[in-house]
Amino acid sequence: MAQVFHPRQLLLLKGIALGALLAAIAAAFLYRVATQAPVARNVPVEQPIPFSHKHHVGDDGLDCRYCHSSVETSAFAGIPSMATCRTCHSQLFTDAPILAPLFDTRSQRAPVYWNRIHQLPDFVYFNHSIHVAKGVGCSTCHGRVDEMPLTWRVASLEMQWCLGCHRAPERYVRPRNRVFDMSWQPPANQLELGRRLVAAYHIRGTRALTDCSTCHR
Amino acid sequence: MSPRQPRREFDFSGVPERSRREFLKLMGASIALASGCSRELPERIVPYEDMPEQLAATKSLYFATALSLDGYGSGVLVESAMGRPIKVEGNPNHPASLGATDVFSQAAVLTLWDPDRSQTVLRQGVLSTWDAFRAALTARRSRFASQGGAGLHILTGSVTSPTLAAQLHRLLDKYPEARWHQYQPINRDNVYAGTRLAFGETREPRYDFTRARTVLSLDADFLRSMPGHVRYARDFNGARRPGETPSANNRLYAIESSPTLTGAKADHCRRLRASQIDRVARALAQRLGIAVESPTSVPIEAGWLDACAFDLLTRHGESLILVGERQPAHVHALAHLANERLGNVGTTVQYTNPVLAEPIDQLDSLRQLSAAMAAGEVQELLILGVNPLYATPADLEFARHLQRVPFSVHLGLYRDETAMRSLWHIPAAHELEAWSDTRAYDGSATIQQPLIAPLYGGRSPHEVLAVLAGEFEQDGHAIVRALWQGELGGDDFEHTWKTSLHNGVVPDSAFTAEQVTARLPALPPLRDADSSELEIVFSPDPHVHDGVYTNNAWLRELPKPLTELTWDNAVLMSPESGRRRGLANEDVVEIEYRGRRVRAPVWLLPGHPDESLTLQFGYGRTAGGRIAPGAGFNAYALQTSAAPSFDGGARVHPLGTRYPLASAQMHNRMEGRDLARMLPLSAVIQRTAQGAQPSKHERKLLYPPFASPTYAWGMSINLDACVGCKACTIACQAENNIPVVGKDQVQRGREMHWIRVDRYFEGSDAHPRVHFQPVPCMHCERAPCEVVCPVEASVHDSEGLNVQVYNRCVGTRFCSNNCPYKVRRFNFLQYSQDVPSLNAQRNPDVTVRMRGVMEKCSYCLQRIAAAKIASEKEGRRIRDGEVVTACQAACPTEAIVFGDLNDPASRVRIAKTSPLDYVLLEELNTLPRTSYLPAVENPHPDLQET
Amino acid sequence: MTQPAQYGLLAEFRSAEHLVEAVKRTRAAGYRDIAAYSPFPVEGLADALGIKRTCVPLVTLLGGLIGGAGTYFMLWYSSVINYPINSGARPLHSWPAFVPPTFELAVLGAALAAFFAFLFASGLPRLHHPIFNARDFDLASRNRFFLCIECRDPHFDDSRTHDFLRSLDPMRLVPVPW
Amino acid sequence: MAGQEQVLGAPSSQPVLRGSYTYASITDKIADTVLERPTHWAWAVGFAVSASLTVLFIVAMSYLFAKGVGIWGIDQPVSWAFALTNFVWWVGIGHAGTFISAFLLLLRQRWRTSINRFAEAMTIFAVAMAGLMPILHLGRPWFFYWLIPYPNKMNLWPQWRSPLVWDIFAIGTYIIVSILFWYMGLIPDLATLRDRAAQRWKQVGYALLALGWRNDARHWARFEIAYLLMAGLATPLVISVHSVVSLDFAIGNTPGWHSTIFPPYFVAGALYSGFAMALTIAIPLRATFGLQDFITARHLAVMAKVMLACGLLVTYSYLVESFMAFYSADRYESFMLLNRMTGPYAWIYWTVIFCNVIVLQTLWFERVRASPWMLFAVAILINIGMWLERFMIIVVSLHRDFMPSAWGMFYPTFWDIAILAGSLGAFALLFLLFVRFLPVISMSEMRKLVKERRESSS
Repeated sequence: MAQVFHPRQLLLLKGIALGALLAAIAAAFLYRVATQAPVARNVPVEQPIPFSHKHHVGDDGLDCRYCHSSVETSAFAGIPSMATCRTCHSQLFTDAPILAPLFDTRSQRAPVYWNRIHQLPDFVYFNHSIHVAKGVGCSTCHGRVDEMPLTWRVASLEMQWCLGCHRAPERYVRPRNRVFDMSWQPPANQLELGRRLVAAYHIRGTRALTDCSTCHR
Repeated sequence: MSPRQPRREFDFSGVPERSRREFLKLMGASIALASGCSRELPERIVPYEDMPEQLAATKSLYFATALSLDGYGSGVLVESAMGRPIKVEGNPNHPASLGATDVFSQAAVLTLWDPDRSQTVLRQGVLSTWDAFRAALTARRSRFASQGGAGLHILTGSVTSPTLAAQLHRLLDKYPEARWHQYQPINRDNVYAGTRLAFGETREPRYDFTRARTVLSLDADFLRSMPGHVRYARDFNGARRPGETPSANNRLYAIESSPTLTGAKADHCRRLRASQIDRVARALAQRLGIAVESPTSVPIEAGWLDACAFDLLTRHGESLILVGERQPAHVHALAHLANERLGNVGTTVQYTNPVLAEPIDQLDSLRQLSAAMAAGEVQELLILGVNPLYATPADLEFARHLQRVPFSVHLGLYRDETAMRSLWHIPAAHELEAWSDTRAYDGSATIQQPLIAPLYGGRSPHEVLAVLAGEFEQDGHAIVRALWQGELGGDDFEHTWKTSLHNGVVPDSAFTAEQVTARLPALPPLRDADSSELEIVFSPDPHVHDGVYTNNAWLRELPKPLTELTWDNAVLMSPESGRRRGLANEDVVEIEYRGRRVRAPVWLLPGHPDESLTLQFGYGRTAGGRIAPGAGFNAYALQTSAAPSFDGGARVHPLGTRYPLASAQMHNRMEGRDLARMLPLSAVIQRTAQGAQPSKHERKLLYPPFASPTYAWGMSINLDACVGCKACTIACQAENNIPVVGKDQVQRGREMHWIRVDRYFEGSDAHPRVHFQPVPCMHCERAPCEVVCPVEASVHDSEGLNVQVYNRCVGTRFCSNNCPYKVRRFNFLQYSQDVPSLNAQRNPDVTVRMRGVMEKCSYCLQRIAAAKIASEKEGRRIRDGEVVTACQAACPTEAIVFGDLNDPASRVRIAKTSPLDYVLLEELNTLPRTSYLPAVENPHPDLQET
Repeated sequence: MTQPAQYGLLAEFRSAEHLVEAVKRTRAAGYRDIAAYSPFPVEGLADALGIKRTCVPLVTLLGGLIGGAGTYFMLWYSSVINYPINSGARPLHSWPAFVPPTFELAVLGAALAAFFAFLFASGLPRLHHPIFNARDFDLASRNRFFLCIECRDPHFDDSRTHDFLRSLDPMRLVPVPW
Repeated sequence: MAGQEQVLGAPSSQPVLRGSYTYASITDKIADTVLERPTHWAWAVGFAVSASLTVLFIVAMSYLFAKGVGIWGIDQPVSWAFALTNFVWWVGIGHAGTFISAFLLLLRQRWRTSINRFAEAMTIFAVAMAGLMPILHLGRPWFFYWLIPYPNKMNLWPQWRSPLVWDIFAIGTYIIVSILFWYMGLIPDLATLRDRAAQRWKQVGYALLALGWRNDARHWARFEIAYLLMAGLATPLVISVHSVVSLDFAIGNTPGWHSTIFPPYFVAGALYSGFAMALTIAIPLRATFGLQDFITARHLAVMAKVMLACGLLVTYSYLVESFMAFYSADRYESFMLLNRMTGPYAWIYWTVIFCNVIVLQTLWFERVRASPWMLFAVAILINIGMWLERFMIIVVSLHRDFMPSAWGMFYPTFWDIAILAGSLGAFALLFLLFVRFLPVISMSEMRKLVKERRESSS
């Protein structure tokens, strides 16, 4: 009898097998990309008004709460009203074209649509006020906003990321009076400090903090 | 957070139409996300133009106002989330509520957001504008002036609103020839007539059940349907706490012509045809020493009457006889006289000025109107907030006569039957959208404040009347405020006004008791005692009432008390009467009465008097929204002005066809299982004396328990207090974004209610014992549902809650199979619709579930979480009573108690220490956190119920 | 590539017994690089060829052990260490519940091991082999029995081996070209 | 021998291989059914029918994914019905194949040789159908992989205490092992087909699948050991699989589910229905392809006997179940049983008893065992009976459990039926393709059988 396959055909076959393998890997990768958060991480997000936290916080030294006024009282930190912006910008850079939308909102009642950067799924119930009250600093999750000309997202906001802190809060908490301090860096003895703070702030144990009902309702 | 953010960012009040639409779109999109828990889409954040002060907190705010039914107001606190009214709670300051609500108040928010509401002015069914209408009306005002308003007729429902009454009176002064007619399908005619018979003047009887030890109800459903019933239910059960003070327990005798919750809760209940109750009343009056000649034959055994009379007499000053609105005036009068003889006047019953501003005989008023229309005397007819083309006795032929009215105006929430046939239709503002005022059963006035600008530019009757009176510039706020300025006057009016708004009650506005002296009325001759003719009894539908709520999906799907029917009405008759005619449930019959015929499906209801039919109003609509028309049958089509409440001489002809009905409970017997317990009072006293038995929970467990170190949430449900009104069910639906599934799904047994109220019949079909049992999730400590869940979607948290994680659920439904209580609900299809206005009603703190996931009672987890966060920010524990579940809040009788079992002083802990406390299916050893207290019957020793 | 022109000599027999006999004699004659082909497993043929015991059973055992132990560890680690969750108040380490998955994956591990060990031990897959060049070799999967002496055998000498195989009186004797 | 072929009376006395075959003739006969024989009309008809049913299956599944499981009749309290019934039924059918090929191999049963190949094929296709059902019945089927452990962003694992997770492992293992076992046995035959294929494309196809098998004595040595090991693994596996399936119910607390006898009860039931299906397939198969010489009356008779044994075990389980229900004095248990016998679904209970107990008794008679078509009828009835038994266990237990207020009924919809019929169609389609493209009988083993018979005869 004769050989069914010529060696060259064998080579082809091997090539095909390899291709199939690569295709599978590529598919898996694509799936992962497809299921990523809507806003990419560490990429500055364009906004209708190129608002710079670096300028307002870093240079002018505004306190977070001046604009995000409800961060200590409610689940949502609060997006400043246009009026808040105009407290300064009725005087400053009033004729700067980039600020035009700011005044259109009043004259033409055309609201500004900010592009959302930190976005959680609908079934996740995050509450700013309690985190602030328990000594979780802004920069812990939002990064050095005071160094961002255009704001971007530093945290993955995935469940495993949340769990990282909920399983070991002592590694992240800071004294309440430093919560809004952008420049705060965990000290060398963070763990030991953290444990003291966890006790002092009555932060619940890992079991309670990792209950499904803590974040999902 | 995402579905909530855009709402939080959006200033609702005073935004132009366009942007509110955008807002709704936005929210539509975000809810769509909520239901599709897969990949998130990018979102936008829309900031406020100017931050409203209160809303800056982005927390829910509560506003006190009132919602009215048949004119009678009940105080409520409405939760407003970012300017959207989303939930109604009772107002603790309000005498008619004391913090509780009935099903109608709970459903009000759905009516508010109902996308089917009328949204534009219509002229002959064609789109028009408010200005056009105003112009048209103004054009006719010259004629009013010249002719003193002759030909101008105004038809309203029962009016308790001082402002509206004042406006109408001003108008009548201005145009003396104009006429104001009042007709509410469910009205107080017989009650007022009764007081006129007894006292010579119109009075409003007001009852005090806290002091009543013996109560006799003659066809009066004071637990469920008469004005003030929420308060009455509370008081009645307040005086009935065997666990606490057994000796002070009360005893309820009920005689009813159509099964009601009052009869179901009665210690002794007799079911008679409506016409027979007169006879019983006389026999009883005679036993009470009132000089009426005793009827020859009485349809109740003498022993029963003797026992009842004995209890009434021995409880001198602590007894109470009350008569239902259905019964004729002289029966009321007899009861008033009896109460006086029994020394109850001033203690258990008081008589005040009528709550209705104009306590006329409404049926007569309607007769006059239709006569005037027939005679062509009516030039202009303003119909304010009622639907006479549907909801009036058939023999008055309102629809036909309306054609002779050249200028007819209808103000209503829906494009209903009347709207389609009137010249003009004006969309009405919902009670939560407009300024107005109303009085409660005891006369207390509440100023109704709007929570939101009218969604569809609706108008309140005040505004329409203002136009009619030529007071153009007046808006609702100005009109109402002006009146109260006059009423309250005083230099500190501003303060009184503010407190009235804040508290939801105008200070000292309740009516004071009037002195009365009753006299024996002239009694009409009795009807033939044993006439075997078939009677029909008209009554409002338990949930859609006289038709005002027919388009309210929550109320339509809420299983009706006793029948457990949803979505339709049916002719109720006793199983015996059905058997005689070879009728079974769902058989269609033709009812013939006074030459009119109506076709309707039959439902055989145990405890219904024989040879009597109950016809409930509110169905058989032909217009008024998307879900209102086409269901059930129209009982008004048989109602006549001669006998609007009940009458004999009906006939039923089986048609041999069937009409499927959707009952939420397929099986009505307990099959000897120890589920809803009921004990005689004697047993209760004995058990309480013995004190706590060795706890049932001390038993061998295979595995060590998981501790609940911080809080241990638990619930106790008092079956004795539960009257089966289902306010809990609908409150839960409003709070937890529970979808409506529709009739076909209910027929398949797929209703979604998280807390259902089981209803069991025990004993004979003629005289059944009725048991009610609210069944939410038991939150078992050994939860069978959790072990079988393959993906940890059903798990326990550290506070002992059995939590359902919707976003983790893949929908194997094993948990439901393994739940012995069958309290789990599954989204077999995509039930939660994505309708912008309905999305606006959704509770932002509760995930909207998508198809394919399991859901169930969460003990209002969102409320627990809110309280926890609040308390932790203040560095304290949650106080007892700080977390109130939706069902608990709504319950009129405080049957549901919820709290922390780790707190030895908590009410729930105390309730559970009662020796009567028990759990469902204890033998399964699931250790439920929800437990029950048994119902208690307090029978007269001489009477052995069958 | 420089290959010798020939892979070996192939003798064809009618019966299994004949083949076994032939193999024995060939071995006796000192040939070692030989292969026998039969349409079904022939008893005694393996011994005649002196095929050593195979590693397949051992690998299977290991596969089973790894499958089982690995699974049990995963179950224990995930539910006790990584994310302890109270499910129906069962102990975090609910060993009775861990038995079924452990057993199943032990079997799976063993089965996979057995299959791939078999392929590996028999040098499969190998789609191209010189023996297929031999005339009528397809009958090896039908009704004929073959014995092949490969050229690389030190004792192999074209003519002598040829004569030797003849002496076994095969039905046919053919060269196996490369 | 020629005379013996006429005798039908005593199938047990017949050989497992009739006629006088040589290595060559037996190889050719079997191989030709795949390579040469023209399409049989019966095959064509069957193919048309099963293909159209498969289309229905695909339509039903697409609609299901689009709308949700609500298109079925399931409700509260009966939230499991057809899908799970099909699942248990199909898994059960699978068991016979593995039992024949693995368990009987260990027992060195020569009669297994000619039926193990198609029985294994039946197993694989049946388990494939079964494997679909749990995924189809999910509320959110696109998340079925959450039942499988894998590293994920949520740091979550399956909930190992749930029998459904055990199922995933059991069924997954079962289908993989079955395929390996089947494929391994096929390799030598694939080589035969490679060597005998006339058309190039067939030759290429078989060559690829044969992996270059050379019938080398070394191959055979490894092969025999590995094959035996596989058999040794598959045997306990097959027992475990239906035991785990039974735990899906036994772990639950529903009266009628919560029972310790379930594992053996289910395994017996599985073999019972499995052998029934094997007969349902074997009898038309041998007729259509003229394989009476290989699948002889002896085979049928032996299978019938096994079926009888399993059936008696199942009957015994019924008895024990009923006895325990009353002996336990458990209100819910005894009610459950009474409800089965007298409730709204009583007709199902009595049909089950008729098919699985009454009809079974006919197998005591040699005449029935000897007549293929009577066997066929019995087998069909038992298939139906076993499906209904699973339906009874699942639905009739669920529809009335603890809380009378929550009692309900189950009414199937068109889509319930469509999924069942569709899965039958898909199964048949796969099987028909199998008989067309792969040898339904192991040629290498038959050659061995020829040799053994030679030795025994000489």
